[in-house]
This record gives sequence, structure tokens and C-alpha cells, in this order.
Amino acid sequence: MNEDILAISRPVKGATGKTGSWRVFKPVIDREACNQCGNCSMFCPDGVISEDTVVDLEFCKGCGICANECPKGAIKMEREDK
Amino acid sequence: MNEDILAISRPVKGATGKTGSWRVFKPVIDREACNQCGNCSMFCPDGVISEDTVVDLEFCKGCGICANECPKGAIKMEREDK
Amino acid sequence: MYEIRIHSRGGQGGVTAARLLALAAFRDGKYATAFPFYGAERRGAPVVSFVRIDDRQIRVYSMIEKPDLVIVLDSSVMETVDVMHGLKPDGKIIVNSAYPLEVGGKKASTVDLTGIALNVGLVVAGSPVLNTAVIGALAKMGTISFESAKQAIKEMFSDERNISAASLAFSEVNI
Amino acid sequence: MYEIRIHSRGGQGGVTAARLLALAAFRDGKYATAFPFYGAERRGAPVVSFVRIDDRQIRVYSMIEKPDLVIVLDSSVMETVDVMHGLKPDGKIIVNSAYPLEVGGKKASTVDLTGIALNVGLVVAGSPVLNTAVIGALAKMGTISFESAKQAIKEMFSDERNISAASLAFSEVNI
Amino acid sequence: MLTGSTGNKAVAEAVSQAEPGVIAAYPITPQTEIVEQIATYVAEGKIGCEYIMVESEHSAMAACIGASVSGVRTFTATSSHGLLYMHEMLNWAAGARLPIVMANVNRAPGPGWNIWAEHTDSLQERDTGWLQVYVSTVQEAYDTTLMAFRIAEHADVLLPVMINLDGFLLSHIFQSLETVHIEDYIPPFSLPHMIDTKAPLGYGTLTGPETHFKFRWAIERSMRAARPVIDDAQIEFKKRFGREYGKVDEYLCDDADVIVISLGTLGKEAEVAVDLLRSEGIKAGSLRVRWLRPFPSLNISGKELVVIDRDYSFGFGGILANEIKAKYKTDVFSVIAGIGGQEVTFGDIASFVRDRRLGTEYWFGVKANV
Amino acid sequence: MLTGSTGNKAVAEAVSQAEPGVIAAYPITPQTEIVEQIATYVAEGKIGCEYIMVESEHSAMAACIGASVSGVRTFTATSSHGLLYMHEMLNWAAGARLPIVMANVNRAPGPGWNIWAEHTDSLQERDTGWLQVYVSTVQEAYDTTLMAFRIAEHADVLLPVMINLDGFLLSHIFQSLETVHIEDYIPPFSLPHMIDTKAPLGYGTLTGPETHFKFRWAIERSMRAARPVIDDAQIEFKKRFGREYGKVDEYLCDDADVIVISLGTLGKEAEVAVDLLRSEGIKAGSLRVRWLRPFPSLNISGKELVVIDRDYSFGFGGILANEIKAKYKTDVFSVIAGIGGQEVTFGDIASFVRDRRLGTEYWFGVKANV
Amino acid sequence: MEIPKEEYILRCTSACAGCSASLALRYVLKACGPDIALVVPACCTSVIQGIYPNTAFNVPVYNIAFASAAACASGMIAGFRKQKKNTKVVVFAGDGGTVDIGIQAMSGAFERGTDFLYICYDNEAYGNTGMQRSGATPLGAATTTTPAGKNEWKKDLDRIVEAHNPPYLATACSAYPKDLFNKVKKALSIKGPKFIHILAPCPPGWRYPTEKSVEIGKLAVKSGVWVLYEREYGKLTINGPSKAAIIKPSPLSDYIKMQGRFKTAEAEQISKMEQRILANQNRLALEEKGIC
Amino acid sequence: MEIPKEEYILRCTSACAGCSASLALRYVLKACGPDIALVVPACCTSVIQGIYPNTAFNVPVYNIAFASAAACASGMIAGFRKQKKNTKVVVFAGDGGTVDIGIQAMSGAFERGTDFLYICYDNEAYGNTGMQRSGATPLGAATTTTPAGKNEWKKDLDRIVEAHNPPYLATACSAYPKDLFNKVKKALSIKGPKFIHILAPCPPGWRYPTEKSVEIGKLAVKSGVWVLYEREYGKLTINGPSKAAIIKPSPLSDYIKMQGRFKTAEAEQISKMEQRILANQNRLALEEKGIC
Ligand SMILES: Cc1ncc(C[n+]2csc(CCOP(=O)(O)OP(=O)(O)O)c2C)c(N)n1
Ligand SMILES: Cc1ncc(C[n+]2csc(CCOP(=O)(O)OP(=O)(O)O)c2C)c(N)n1
Ligand code: SF4
Ligand code: SF4
Ligand code: SF4
Ligand code: SF4
Ligand code: SF4
Ligand code: SF4
Ligand SMILES: [Mg+2]
Ligand SMILES: [Mg+2]
Repeated sequence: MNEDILAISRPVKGATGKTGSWRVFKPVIDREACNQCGNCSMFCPDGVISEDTVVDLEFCKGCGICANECPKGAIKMEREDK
Repeated sequence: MNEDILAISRPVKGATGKTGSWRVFKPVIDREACNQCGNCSMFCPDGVISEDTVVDLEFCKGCGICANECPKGAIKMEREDK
Repeated sequence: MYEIRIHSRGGQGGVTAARLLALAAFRDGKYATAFPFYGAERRGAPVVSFVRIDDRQIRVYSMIEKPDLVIVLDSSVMETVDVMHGLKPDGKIIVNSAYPLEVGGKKASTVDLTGIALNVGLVVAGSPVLNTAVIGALAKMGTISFESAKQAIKEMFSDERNISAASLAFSEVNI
Repeated sequence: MYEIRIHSRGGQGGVTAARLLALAAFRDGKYATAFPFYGAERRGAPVVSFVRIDDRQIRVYSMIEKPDLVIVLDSSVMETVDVMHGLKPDGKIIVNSAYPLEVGGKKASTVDLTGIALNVGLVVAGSPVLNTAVIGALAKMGTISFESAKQAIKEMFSDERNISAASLAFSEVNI
Repeated sequence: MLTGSTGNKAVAEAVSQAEPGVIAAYPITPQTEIVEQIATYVAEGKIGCEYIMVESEHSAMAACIGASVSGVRTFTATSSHGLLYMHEMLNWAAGARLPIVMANVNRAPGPGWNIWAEHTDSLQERDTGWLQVYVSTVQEAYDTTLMAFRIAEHADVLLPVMINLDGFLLSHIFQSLETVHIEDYIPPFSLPHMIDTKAPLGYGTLTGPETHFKFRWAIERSMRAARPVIDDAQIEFKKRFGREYGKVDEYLCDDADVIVISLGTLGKEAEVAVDLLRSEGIKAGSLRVRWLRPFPSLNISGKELVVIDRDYSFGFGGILANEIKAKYKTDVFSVIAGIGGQEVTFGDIASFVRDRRLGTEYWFGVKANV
Repeated sequence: MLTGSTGNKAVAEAVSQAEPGVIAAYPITPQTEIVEQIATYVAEGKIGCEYIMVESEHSAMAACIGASVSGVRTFTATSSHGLLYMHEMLNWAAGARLPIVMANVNRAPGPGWNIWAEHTDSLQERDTGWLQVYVSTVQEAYDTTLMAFRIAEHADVLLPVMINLDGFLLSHIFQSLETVHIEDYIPPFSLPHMIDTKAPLGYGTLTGPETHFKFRWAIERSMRAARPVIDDAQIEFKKRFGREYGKVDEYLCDDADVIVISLGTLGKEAEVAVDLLRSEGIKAGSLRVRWLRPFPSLNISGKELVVIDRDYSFGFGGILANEIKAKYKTDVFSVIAGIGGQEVTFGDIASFVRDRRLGTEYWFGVKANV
Repeated sequence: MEIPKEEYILRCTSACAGCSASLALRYVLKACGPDIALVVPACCTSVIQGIYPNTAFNVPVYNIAFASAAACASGMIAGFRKQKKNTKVVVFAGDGGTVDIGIQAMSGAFERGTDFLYICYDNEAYGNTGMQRSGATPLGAATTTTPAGKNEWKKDLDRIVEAHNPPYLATACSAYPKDLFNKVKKALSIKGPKFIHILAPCPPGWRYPTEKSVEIGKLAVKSGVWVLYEREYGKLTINGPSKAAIIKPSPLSDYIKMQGRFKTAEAEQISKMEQRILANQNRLALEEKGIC
Repeated sequence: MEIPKEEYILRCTSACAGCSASLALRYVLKACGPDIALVVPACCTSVIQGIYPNTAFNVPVYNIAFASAAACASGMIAGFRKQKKNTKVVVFAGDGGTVDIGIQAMSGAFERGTDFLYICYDNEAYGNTGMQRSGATPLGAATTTTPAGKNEWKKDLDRIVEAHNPPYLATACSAYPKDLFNKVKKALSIKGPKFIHILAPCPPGWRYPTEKSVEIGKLAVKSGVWVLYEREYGKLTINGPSKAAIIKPSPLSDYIKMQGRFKTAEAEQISKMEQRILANQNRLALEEKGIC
């Protein structure tokens, strides 16, 4: 395919930049409190929480849904101190 | 209004010509048989049958609806002999 | 160039008659074009079609001003339309009519196309179809050969009655 | 012509800050234009706005290449964007920060706009609004007069807290 | 095979031979015969394509776009208001580099409502990145439709092609038609950027101020590359099927003092006018522009020019006349004639030539300065 | 009153003063601020108009048409794909002789999707019978919007007017704005053919080949009549409000050897380039075309011309450049720059002038012949 | 209600002989009276008026682009309202201009609550362009673009409009002109968007002799193919003829076999149609009883 | 059904923080798997993918003009079918691109029986252009073009689509991703036109803090504003959460008061909404019971 005839984009990680930099608050998980229910990972709009509940802070936008939906209150949103 | 700036038409009788000339068959009413029910006049698509059941042959297209809808069979469609 | 104008009404087959005529001319080895003047009318309104026949390629698209031949498929058209308009002094006219008649002081050829169509049973949606019959009459008048006329009809229609209609018209036309 | 570039994120009010600055400049009797570079991003993405201030009509519409002043409303932008790009050798930079800092080897003016906004309660949809506070700081830096800054704020906003924010920034900025 | 056909049916016949994978079209006078004929072919199994009976022309073109990028040959046909209603999608098809072929039956835009020939509909689309060709006979409509697929789909082009035929004058005229067996004249459809779910791509995503113009330039580059591709398609056509076409169709131009330039059937009528004029001693010629996009080069230096526009750009002038003026920086006698199906005979054309006033514009049939 | 405003808000402000009876509009970037501002005015009661929130631009224009013929002043605003989607109805509005005023925020058509400034959207509508004006400052956007109503509704014109402003560059820039009290600058709305149920008329009925062209000629006649009407509107504006506008905006053209011709904000940026060039000893000038339809007369004889097109007609060339070439049969240096929001600085413009090659075309930023 | 003698169509339009859409329009205009403006998108009705400089219609008619009738009407009524005129705006559109290309504009106008009457006369195909299929063409019907019969169902316009909850919605049929007249009258007395859907048999399109237009319309109602009803502020009333048809329908085949367009229809298609007729009647009957 | 771990959106889109449409799309794509082509008209989804030469979406995405998604999809599936490919075509369109400008194309594709899945994610306004009113904006909601709150009802898209009798129609909500996943899976197993309507709360548009996106979605269902159901070949099933909501709804005010857009809504409007919720639940419950 002739590369430059057409505005065709290719799938790539970070296509829209490191959205982690958008955050004002970041989710911090209290592993003690967590019961591995998977809610946080399920409801993260951007799918940045892995199955084993690790947040990809390079991309997490800090929306706070994970914290809001955690049945154990195990996630706190902490102010970024950038 | 400036007459010629715009394709604006004026209402006028015979705007689409004397449609009576379209006919192959013309309705002929048997006044004896007629009971003045008004069906023919009501159902004429072109409204060319007067209340007192007179057909305006200048415009009647000869569709035959009047004859078909006459409850008394009082209308016959006769071949035009033009 | 031989130029023909056909007067008819929407639904009567004037346009097809013109095409049949052109197709027959091709089969005669001639060039031809056939075209309608389309108004936006529904069926019933008068329509005009044109045919040009020539020995060389035809490049004229404008309407025919001075026909050599005028064909009238519906005589009632003559009430509102001047069918003789522009007809060449030596031009001919043929009218669908059971009776002999004169048009504009000129004797017309006549043939009862409607009668023929009704006879052989060529009726669509209540209207007699006149296009194949008229071709037969025209063959008699020499516009095209009768062989080509029949071939053209066969190419366009599978219904045998069309050939019968043409043959009847061929023999019945009063030139 | 004095040229200013503002770095912020969608939703933080960088565009409005630019307009406020231009409006204040009008009130100082100057000519000014303020304009954003709009990507199609949703809120959160870095955005850039520009202000030009001059004593005569401004006819340039292209982006500012060599700013006299760079304003950074969100310090995290500096991680991905070269905010010093094209800054004139004698140009200035002011950053929204609670701490003093250097950018690209240059001491930046600083002011805790976020703190001020949260203090006076200027928060919309969860985000602190920084545009009016920063105008106060700029007045202190001499970009516009403080009187005009306040007037511009009044013309655009009815909420008194905006004036408080500007005043606080005016007094707290570290130049 | 020698047969007779209308312009519309000739297009449908050529399309059936090109065997598109998907056809999506919407009826409009005077194009209807094309969609009806194709529907009949599909019902009879003569074409094995998917025929999508869309609910509007905007959707017709959108469906063609979706089909084309999926990887199949596509065709549609429209006219006038249908073309106008497609306008957004015409831009899209070209921008998306999809080799869609469309027949447009030229008809005047309303209001007043008018169903007759005029070129304003397609000329209003002359900036959109579509190749445009105007034909003048039933045979040419057929032949050019075949060429259109070959040209549009050529790897150097990958742009849509619009075949224009005059409403009624050509769409409804019945002339002789010699059909051919195309064999491999049109190579199998291949689109470098067709959808491949194994190598997913994002089509039509945002392009910023730093890149967008490059894709626009790529369209123009392909337009320029289309010139030799058109030549090649026409030469190859001649070789295989015997009929010769150029980017323009010249009639007695070589020794002419004055040339009539026009589009479509007017160009044939003008040839008759030329014969008439020559019989009067006026050395006239007729130059009919077939390919308007990419704009062809014209052999007109030293000639007086009478350009007939069956179209108009209000507040500016006849479109063809002005394009020629722009490209050749020459005065012409600009005649506006045939608008909304206005009858223009060879006699009229001859009188345009006789009464030419270079450097002026003349609206045929109107009281000027009224 | 001196205030600050964006281009979009300036248009909305002018519209509120013109007091249309009906506004129908649909949002699209970068025009949204216009419809939002008007919605706010309506909610606040600042304008007493009926505001129809239509479901598309095609419907926006249809609603304006219905409203206008009912007998009230109407306004709409759009951009790019919205304008493209309206195309059929733009033809309609002009053909129906309705003095609708529309603001178009110039933006590139896709794909690739692009929301930045380009003039191709409105230039593709240059044949439709709309008057077109291109503005370059917030103040001019405001002033010209007021004039547009007066001109469109003038009995000698009765054609729609499109005011074009560059997307983001002008729509979103914040500049000073001096508002005025219009008083009777725009006379009360009056349409000779408005609907009157006491004297019923049939609008847009069929017009046959013998009549249709006459109504097309009538549009062109009114386009020509619009020239003095525009002059008058601009002179009267100057008289009442002090600001002067011409059909074109000239900057140091009188003694110039070379003139840069362009539309919209590029025309202002070009003035800065002219200053720069003059400081280098090159006698340059800038000519910004305000009214593109009807096409203005240009004072350019004897000058070298550099025409910048932020637009393109594929397979042909820059649209403005070619219109000038057609009208003046002169060579120009045709520069294609600013497509899809491509950044064009006064420095770039100065170098176009320095490096001009008359008779050629130059795409800014691309590797030519690639 | 007394039907006025006044005719608003001057003799005569160029509609085909036996055109039942014209018959319907006669009664629509009688019900409207002179203070209306008719908005007509491209369709048979836009063409049959006549050619410049003449028109057969004696009310103001605004002919508009095919996709745009409802949007044009929205602007027009807004303009009249702004001028404090009481003139009503009535759209008279074909099925194609309603269910296909015109549905965006129509749906939008209903959603906005436009104060107008939208009438769709349904001849179940694109009549003006020579009887191509439309979304309203019924299953099994042959048209010029479905020469072997349509494979898809007729789009259910009434339920689509019903979903917009207009204050007034009715079906009608050209064979019942008095019923139609009354419905138009009632519709015009109500504020907001009103809708009437008229079945209008079409001799050349449906391929039957011209004199059968009224007979076929009646058969449509009697067989239940077409149900006459009205829904006023959500309250459904099934009208007399359809009430009777629900109780004792005439055979669908009576309706089908009169029409050339159904010549290629398959038995299976016809039995599917019968099922759907029953389901539809059932749904309406339940609704009328207030059950749903 | 097990939800695959595979993500088809590569980290990350430029959607707003807390965007529930993005959440929904995650699950839609999981259910679709890799052999699909997504057709997206102008909307937030067309912009959040990224800018040339990059996209975050790891399936083929065809971005198309605003009015055209369903028509483009019709062509695409016809093309795939012609090539004997099994690739499915899924439209993912906003409410504006569905109920307003896109309804002509959608309705046409449904009428033709296009074999595709049409998904409308409904954030009840034009998000991409900054939250102007759409036909799907609910009564009383403020947008940038209805600053004092919308005066008209939300267009009832589901009933409009229902009128087209698609073999599969479902509602869903981004707050119930598993339910959504299952519905997409089921839809894709059926031939013909399928439709799923997803309520997708939008923080900047509805004016609530980003962390509440799921909570608000659940409240929409619990209050009955949004009813989760599916209709398979005409057979209706109301899904669990909505069953519960019909029996014991949570107060509408819980839902309303969380959202800034309803600040200007009048009490009367809210009570009208409550009535309509009841009517709607009632209608669906009756249908499910087979009564109508
Ligand atoms: C944009 C556009 N596309 C197509 C047409 C051609 N056209 C005019 S009327 C018509 C059919 C109208 O059908 P319908 O609405 O059912 O009305 P009817 O003719 O049956 O009365 C068509 C396809 C047009 N005028 N404009
Ligand atoms: C023809 C046309 N008109 C207007 C627009 C501008 N536009 C792009 S997206 C959009 C709103 C989309 O709203 P919706 O479909 O609800 O999706 P959302 O943005 O809410 O996700 C608008 C108005 C356009 N792109 N094309
Ligand atoms: S804060 Fe939002 S984006 Fe970040 S991990 Fe939690 S849910 Fe995901
Ligand atoms: S939602 Fe809370 S409890 Fe559940 S997995 Fe996440 S952190 Fe653990
Ligand atoms: S034949 Fe038809 S047109 Fe003539 S009077 Fe009878 S119903 Fe009317
Ligand atoms: S329908 Fe028959 S009986 Fe009735 S009025 Fe007419 S002619 Fe007389
Ligand atoms: S085609 Fe049908 S609807 Fe149209 S005028 Fe003829 S009979 Fe009437
Ligand atoms: S505006 Fe709403 S729907 Fe659009 S990206 Fe943001 S949150 Fe999502
Ligand atoms: Mg119809
Ligand atoms: Mg939305």
C-alpha cells in the first residue's frame, strides 16, 4: 500500500499520548483491604487496571471510577504532587 | 412582484390542458336509473361531476370510477368515437 | 436524412414505436436515432417522439423541425396539437383511424391501429398497444423494409401477436 | 509586539485566560488578539493559547514562534511538551507551582494558582479554574495593569471570587 | 454485437460486463432506466452483484464507499438533485481514494423544477477529486463506462470517475450499439487499502494541520497521473475493440479559424453546424471536451473560440469558457445555451459562430440587460 | 461599544441586532459557538426569534427556505461538512430567490477528518447563486454580517448571502469589537413573493425547456445588480458607523510591482509580509478579495500576481488563481497553501513573493513531483 | 360534518386517470380551507400541478426538495407564528418522501413538536419516477426495481410515527373520503405535530384498471391490509369499516388478485401477510380496549 | 459467558476521564472479537481514536460522514458477503448520529434487512461538538443550545427501531458491562439487522464528577429511566436489574439531582418524567407477559 495516499492510521499503544499526565488525582489501592472482586478492573473505562489489580499509571486518567466502585473502599484517590 | 424573477405559477382552470381529450371511454349517465346518491361525484378523483350529476366532459379523463362506484349501475362507459 | 415525428399519448407506445422503427432501419443497414420529447406528464397527456434515418452517422440531437413523415397514433391529439407543424411540402402523414381523412387539407394515410390491437388482443392496463402495428403500416409505406420491421419486432417482443398486428397493418393501411 | 504563549490542559481555562489578558490589554488602551490552537482533544489533553499585545492593529494570525512570555498553567504539561520552545533569550516564564523552580535552566516565576483556586472555591466539574488567578499574577509582572485586569475579570465573570483569586495571585506570585 | 440501445441502457449494459460486486443506487428522472435495467439484470441473474436499494442518494454513495473499501468493484448512477444531495459523499469518495464509478445523467437543478439536460449539476462537482468525462453517443456511453472502471481502479489513480450523459438527449435516445466482450480489459479489482481484519487500520481518522494537505496533494498527484492512464485505456480500447477516443474529440479543427468548444451532445450537434458553416465558407471546427477532469490540454492556439456552456456559475460566468480562459489566457465568445433543456440546434450554433464577439458573453434566448 | 469578542460571537451579536424572525441551525466545529451564543440570546430574550433546532444542515437550510418564503428574515450558520450536506438546498435557496443570510466557518472537508481552516467548502458552492463574502477580522465579521442582510434583502438582489470566516483563525480569535446601533440600516424585511393565502401561488412548479433558462438568467441579472447594492451598503455603513469596506481590501497596491491576492485572514497576514518585503526593497502589495460573488473587478493591470489558494480544484488548479486568470487573462504565481489548517506565516508569504515564478503552481510544504 | 362544495383543485391536474391520491387531495384541501400552505416534496403531486406559468392548485403550494418537506414546513410555520398569522401548514408527501428519503426531516419535526399536519399519501412506490420500490412497497409486490417482487416487509410508518407520540395520528384511505375529511378537520383543530397516513391505490403502479381505484381501496380496508384508526392524545379509536373488518374480514386474496403487481408474489409471502394482518389487528384491538 | 481478556483498544483513547461510552466500547469490542469492521460516524468515538498516523483502536475502523453510518455499513457487509468473507459489520454511533441526522440511513438499512449490528451509544447530546441538544436529550436537561433546559421529550429510539421489527433489539447501559457483552454476543449470532441502544453517561455533558459514571448508569436503571431489556424475534425479556426496578424503583430524584444538567429542570417536568417511566415500564411488562 502506498503509505502517503491516504489518511490511514495504524493501531499503536499511546496513540493519543500518555494520558496518565492528565491526572490530578491518582488511584492508590490498599492491597490489604482488596478482595480481588475485579470491579475496579471491570469498570475502568480505559482498561488500565490489570486482572491482578495493578494500575497502569502511564495511562490512568484519574477518573476515580475504580475508587467509587470498589465495594471494599480499598482505593483512595490521592492528589498528584507533580 | 417582479414577474420574471421566479418560477411562480398562478392558479388557473385548465392548467394542465383539456384532460377530456385523454379519454378512450366516456361516462354516460342514465338519468332514469340514477337515485342522486352522489357517489359518482364524491369519488371522481378530478371532481368533474357536479352535485346534480353533470359530467364536465372537457376535463373528465374517463377513468370509469364513477361507473364502477354507482350503486345503481346508472353509468356506462362508452367508447369515444373521435 | 429522413425525419419522422410521432404523436401519441403517454402509455400508447409512441416512444417504443420510434425505437422499433430505428431498430428496423439498423437491420436495413441504415443509421438511425429515435428519441422522445419527454414532458413530465403522467399517462394520458400528448407526447411526441422523433426518428431520423440516414445513410451516414447522425449527429443532430435537436428536435425535428421539418419532418418528412408525421405519424399520429391518437387522432384526438389533433384537437390540441398542430400535427402538421413544419411538415415538408412533399411530406406524408399517417393517422390511426378507421376512416379515411384529410389533415390540414392533405390526404392522410390511415389504418385502424386501435382496431387491430384490440383484434389481436394487444392491450396493456386497459389501453391498446399500437407500436408494433404501426411499424407494419410504415413498412408498406416504404419507410423500412417489412423484413426488417418483423425482425425488429422479434428482437424487442417475444409475444407473437405483435407480428400479427404488424402484418395486419401492413395489409390494411390505406396509403 | 509582546507575544505570550499559554500552556494548559483542556478544561483548565487557558483559552479564557488568554481572552482575559487581551480584554485587559484593551482596557489599557492597547491592541490585542488572543487565540487558541485547538486540537480535537477532549478535556485533559494539553492545549496551547496565544496572546499578542501591541500599540497598533495586529494583523498576524499565525502561531507565535518566539514568545516573550510563556505561561504554564499545568506543570505536568512540561513532561511531554517543550514549553521553552522558541522563548526569546530575554523572555520570561511563569509556572503554576507551589514551589520555586527552574525550567530549561531559567528561573521561572511561580505562583500556586491551583492552591489559590481551591482556596477561594473556584472549582468547576472537579477541576480548579485558574484563568482569573493567573491574570492577577501577570498584572504583577507588568503584562497588563492590575486595574484593567480586574475590570476585564468583572466584564467576563460575575462571581466575586474571581477577583479575590486575581488579587491573591497578584500578591503571592514569586517573580 | 450490433443492437440498438438508449444511453441509459448502454451504461447498464457496460456495467453488467464490468461485473461490480456491489451496486447501490436510487432512482431519479432521467436516470431511472439505468437502475431499472440493472434491477432486471440482477433479477435475471445476468449480473451476480449485490444490489442495494438505498433510501437516498447520500446513502447510495455511502454504501458504495463501504462496499469499495471492503474490496469490491462498485457502481452507482444518479442525476441532478440526486447528485446535489450526494455532494458531501462525493468529496468523501475521492478523499477516501475509492475507485467508484458513477453515471450522472445531466439535468438542471431546481427550482423551478426541471428535468431536462444541463451540465451545472456535474460541473458543481468539478472540484471534488472525481475524474469527469462527458459522452455524446450511446456507443460512447457504453465504451466510456467500460474504460471508467479500468481508469478509476488503476494503481496510479485510485480515484472515482463520473461519466456524464445529457438527460433525455442522450439518456433516452435510441441509437445503434456495438457491444464487446471485455475479457481482461478491466483487470480484477484490487484496492491496496481494502479492509483486512488481520491487519486492522483506522480509516479517515483525524489528520492535523501538519499532514492534511499532504493527502490533498496526493489526490492532485493522482489526478495528474491519471492523464497517461486515460491515454493508455483509450489506446488499448482502440487496439482491442477498434473504436478510438481522445481526451477531446476534434472535428475539422486542424485548419479551422474558429472552433466551437462544448460538452456532451452539443459537441455532435456542433459538428453539423461546422459542416453548415464550411458550406458557407467559414472555416469552423468543433472541439468536444470528453475528459474535463483532469483538465485536458487543448490544441487551440491561434484559433478563435466559441465556447458553449450548458451551465453557469452565477456572478462569474460560463464554467467551461472560464476554465479555458484561465488555462489559455485567451479571449473567447462565451455562449450560455441549453440551460434547463433549452433547445439548441445546429442552426443556432452556426449563428453563434457567425455572430461571435470575442471577449463577450451571450445568453442565448434572453433579452440582455433586462 | 468597545468590547472583545471572537469571530463567532461577533456574528451572533450582529445577527441579534438584525433580529431575524426565524433562525434554524445545526452545530458543527468550529461554528458551534455561533449557535450556542444565539441559543443563549434566545433563552435570555435578547432576540425574539423562533429558533429551530433542526436535526441536520439539509433541514436547517430547508427550514430557512420555508421561513423566508413565509415572510420573515432568516439566518443560519454552518461549516465544512455541514455546508457540503446542504449543497442541494443552497441551490434551492438561490433558485427560490430567498434572501437567507448564512455564516460559514471555513473548514476543510474530509476525509482525513480535519477541523481547521480551508476555503474549499465554500468555494465548492461558488456556482450556486449565493453571494459570497470573506472576512478577516472580528470587527469585519460583525460589520459584514449586518451588511449581508441589507444586501440580500434588497429588491434588486433577493439572493442569499454567505459570510465566510476562517475556522479557528477567525472564528475563535478574540479581538476588539466595536458594536453599533443599527437603527434603520437594515430596512424591514419585505419579500415580493412571500406566501399570501389570499392570493395563492404555486412555488417551484415545473418550468419547461422554453422557460427555465429565463429564471437562471434572472439570477445572473440580480447578481450583476448586486454590485451597486453592495457598494451602497458599504458607503452607507461608512457614513453611519465610520468603518470603510470595499469589494476588495487593498494594502499598498497602488505603487506595488507585485501583489499578493488571497481570501480571509491570509489577506491580513499578507499585509505583514508586504511590510517585511518593502523593508527589503521589494515593492509588494496585498489585495484581499472580500466579495467573491459577484466577482469583483480588480485593479491589477501591470502588476505581477501571487495568488494564494487555501483551496483546490483537483485536476485543475487553485480556484481563486484560475478565476483571476480567467477574468484577466494574465499569468500568476499560484500558491496552494493553508490547506487543512496548514500554518502559513507572513514569513512564508514573503518567501512566496520572493521566489515567485509566474505561470507556475506551487504547493506549499509538499515534495513536488513525488 | 358537512363537506364544503368548494374545490381547491381547479379542473384539472395531470394526474393519471383514476389516481386515488388526487381523490384524497381533493378532500384534504376541502378540509383545510383556504388559509393553509401546502408543502409538497418531489412526488407525483409536485408534477401534476401543471407547468409554469400555470398551476391547478388554488392554495399556496411550496414545492420543495425530496428530503425536505417536514423541515421546510417547520420553518414556514415558525415564520407564520412569528408574524402572528393563523395560517396552517400541511405537508402532502408521497410514501418515498416520507418513509425513505424524508424520514430524517419528518422525525426531527415531530421530535421538536412542530405545529403542523403531515400527510403521507401512500401509493406504495415511487410513482413519479415510474414505480420503483419504496420502503413502503409491500412484501411480494413487483415494481420496476423489484421485478420479481419485493423481498422485504413494508416499513411500518405508523408505528414509527406513533413512537414520536404526536397528539394526533390517523390512518385513512382514499376510498373513504368523508372519513379522511373528518380526520383532517380534527387534526387541524389540535396544536402540535399531527400525522395522517392515507393509503392511495395507484392504477399504473399497482397494475389494475383505472376504474377500480375506489374498489381496491375498500378491499384494502375490508381485508385488514389497511386498518382505519385514529389516535388522539394517545387514545386509540378503530374506525367503523375496520371494526367490521376485524370481525369479518374479506379474504386477502380478493385484494391481491386484482393487482398485477402481486402476480409474482409467492403463496408463502401471502400467508405471511395474512399473519401480520392478524397480529396488527390484534395489537390495535387490545390497545383500543385499553389493555395495552 | 466468559469475557475475554483481550482488549481491542490499545491504551489509551483521548476520551474524557470517566467516559462511559469508552467503557461500553471496551466490552462491545471484546464481544465482537477481531473479525469485525467498526463503522463510526462523526461523534466522540471518531475523534478519540487519535490523530494520523496513529489510532488506539485495534480493529478496522471506518470513520464516515455523520449521516451515513448505516448506509456505509450496508455497502460494506454486501461487499464482504460478495467476497464470501464472514467479517461482521458493527456500527458504533452516537445518539445524534442515530436519532437525528443518521435516522434516514438507519431506518433504510433496517428496512432492507441489512445483516449488521447497529449500536447507538447514547450520551443524550452532541458530545463531540460540546454538548448541544440532540433528539435524545431528555426533557428538562440543559445543554449549550438549551441553556434553560430542553422543552421536548427524548425521542423514543427504541420504539422507532422496534417498528422495523428487527430480529434482535436490546437496550444496555455502560454500568452493566457483562450484560452488554452478552447482548452483543447474542446479536452477532443472529442474521439480519440487530440493534443495541446503550445508555452512556457523560461527565462533562451531564455535569457530574467523573467518578460517578457507573453509579449514575446504575441509578438510571434502578430509577427506571432506563429499562434493560432485549427483544429476540419479537419475544421480549426484561433483564434482571430492570425487573427489580419495576418492583421497587429507586427515586428518580436520586438520579436527577446528581446531574448539573437538570439544575434548571422544573418540578412539573420531573413529575411528567415519572409518569412516563411508569407508562413505559407498564407497556414492557405487559408485553413480556405476552398480553400485548
Ligand atoms: C434527491 C432526489 N432524489 C431523487 C429524486 C427523484 N424523485 C422525484 S419524485 C420520486 C419518487 C417519489 O415517490 P413518492 O414519495 O412515493 O411519491 P409518488 O411519486 O409515489 O407520489 C423520486 C425518486 C429527486 N427529485 N430528488
Ligand atoms: C454533516 C455534519 N454536520 C455536523 C457535524 C458536526 N458534528 C460532528 S460529531 C457531532 C455530534 C455527534 O453527536 P452524537 O452522535 O450524539 O455523538 P457524541 O459526540 O455525543 O459521541 C456533530 C454535530 C458533522 N461532522 N457533519
Ligand atoms: S482512576 Fe479511572 S482511569 Fe484510573 S484506573 Fe481508576 S478507573 Fe481507570
Ligand atoms: S474493586 Fe476494590 S476490592 Fe475489588 S478488586 Fe478492585 S480494589 Fe479490590
Ligand atoms: S370517468 Fe373518472 S374522471 Fe370521468 S367523471 Fe367518471 S370518475 Fe370522473
Ligand atoms: S352514483 Fe349513480 S346513482 Fe349515485 S348519483 Fe351518481 S349516477 Fe346517480
Ligand atoms: S402514478 Fe399513481 S399516484 Fe402518481 S399520478 Fe398516476 S395514479 Fe396518481
Ligand atoms: S464528551 Fe462524554 S461521551 Fe464524549 S468522550 Fe467525553 S465523556 Fe465520553
Ligand atoms: Mg409513492
Ligand atoms: Mg451523543
